[in-house]
Amino acid sequence: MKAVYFAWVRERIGRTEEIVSPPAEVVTVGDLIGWLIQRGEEYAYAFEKPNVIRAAIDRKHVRHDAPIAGAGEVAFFPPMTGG
Amino acid sequence: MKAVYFAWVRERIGRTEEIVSPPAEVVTVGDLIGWLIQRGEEYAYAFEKPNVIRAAIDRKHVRHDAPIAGAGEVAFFPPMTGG
Amino acid sequence: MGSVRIQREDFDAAAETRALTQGRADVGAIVTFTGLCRDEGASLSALELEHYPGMAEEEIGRVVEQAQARWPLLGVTVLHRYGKIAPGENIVLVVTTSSHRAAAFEAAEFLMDYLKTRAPFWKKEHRRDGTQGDWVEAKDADDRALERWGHPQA
Amino acid sequence: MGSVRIQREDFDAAAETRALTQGRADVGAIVTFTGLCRDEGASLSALELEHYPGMAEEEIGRVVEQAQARWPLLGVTVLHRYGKIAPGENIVLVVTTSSHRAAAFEAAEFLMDYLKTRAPFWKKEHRRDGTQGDWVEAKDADDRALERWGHPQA
Repeated sequence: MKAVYFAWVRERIGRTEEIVSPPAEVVTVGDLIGWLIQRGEEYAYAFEKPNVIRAAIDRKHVRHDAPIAGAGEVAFFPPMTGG
Repeated sequence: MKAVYFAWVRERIGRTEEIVSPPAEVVTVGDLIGWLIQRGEEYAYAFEKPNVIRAAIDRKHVRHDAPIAGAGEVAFFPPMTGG
Repeated sequence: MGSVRIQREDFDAAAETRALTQGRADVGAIVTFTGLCRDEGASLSALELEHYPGMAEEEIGRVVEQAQARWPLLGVTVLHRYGKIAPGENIVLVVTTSSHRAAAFEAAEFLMDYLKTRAPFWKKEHRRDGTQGDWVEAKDADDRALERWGHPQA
Repeated sequence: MGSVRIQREDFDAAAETRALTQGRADVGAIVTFTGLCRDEGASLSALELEHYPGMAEEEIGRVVEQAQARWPLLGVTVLHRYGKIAPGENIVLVVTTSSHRAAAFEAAEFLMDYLKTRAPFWKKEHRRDGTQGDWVEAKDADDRALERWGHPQA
């Protein structure tokens, strides 16, 4: 699946998107965050306060307990400041 | 003092304004309405439902119990429908 | 900083908005309300708006002062037309500006709620068949709309 | 009848309003909200708005649908800009039209409250001294503003 990052999540990770292939035990959005954190300091920094991070699956807001099975695109970003 | 009329109050009375000189016992706006009603059918028709009539003294909204002493201009009109 | 005009001519909401924002960087929110002449039954040729000259300006000015005392507004403009107004034409414009949206929204709603029930204007219908229509009746809903702002004066 | 556009270019509130009212006599009330880039401290050269292309349109579209289901609107337009925006420039426009003012006002406020917290946009400051500023932080007040509309989704 594709992971996409925005705003300071993007800046901290240092990329806008990437293809990720988490193992089967990564079931929810929250699991995926935990798995990404293992991949390196930049991820640990981006997700240092997981509660702050918002997520979307296939362009719809989801909570961290949402399952990622079947997701084409998972997005991570800070609280929104549009408007 | 000058009495001025608007909307259907004006239409029923048949004039836009007039000088009125009520006697001393006419103290309040409500008294003035009662005194005008005595003056003819057109006034009785205009003020047939006194509760509906709104009043202003010198261009400020007042209630029917407001005193008219010192008033330069007393206005009578239906509930407003601007905006 | 509050501008109130009572006029026969149409108005230009964009020009009024520009006048409140040009050359400044402290305005974060602009709310405009435009009220138009409606014709739902396809029977109306025009509304004729009668007003109380002098009092209309003064009373709206008092309502604008109340709004300014209540919300941190950077600017307020109220324009109200009188005379014959055809369906689809403008009747009233309220523009409020503020740093933040809540003040601009609330003040604009407050101004409209008070204008509806306190500004000395009256609407009479003119029908397409050439007959005079009725005077538009005041709505209870407009009186009730005031309740959320606390007690109206007088 | 709901129009949502995400664009780099500026917008023209008057033209958007005209598009919702021209040739019809059933619109009695137009509310517009314009959000602008502010610079209170005289230190900002621009805000840079990043967005999530695709999701921004879709999410705002979902919020517009909710507003249409909740209020008897005749038209809704939402425009949101991205890219670098200087102080005094426009960021967002919401236009709502209805027969009566309450629906137009409430729907516009609802749309702005939801846009603020659900539309995938993020603002970064650029300072006049050439340094990059901070990412603008989300406000608790914006989350609280949602409470009056009942539970937000998701």
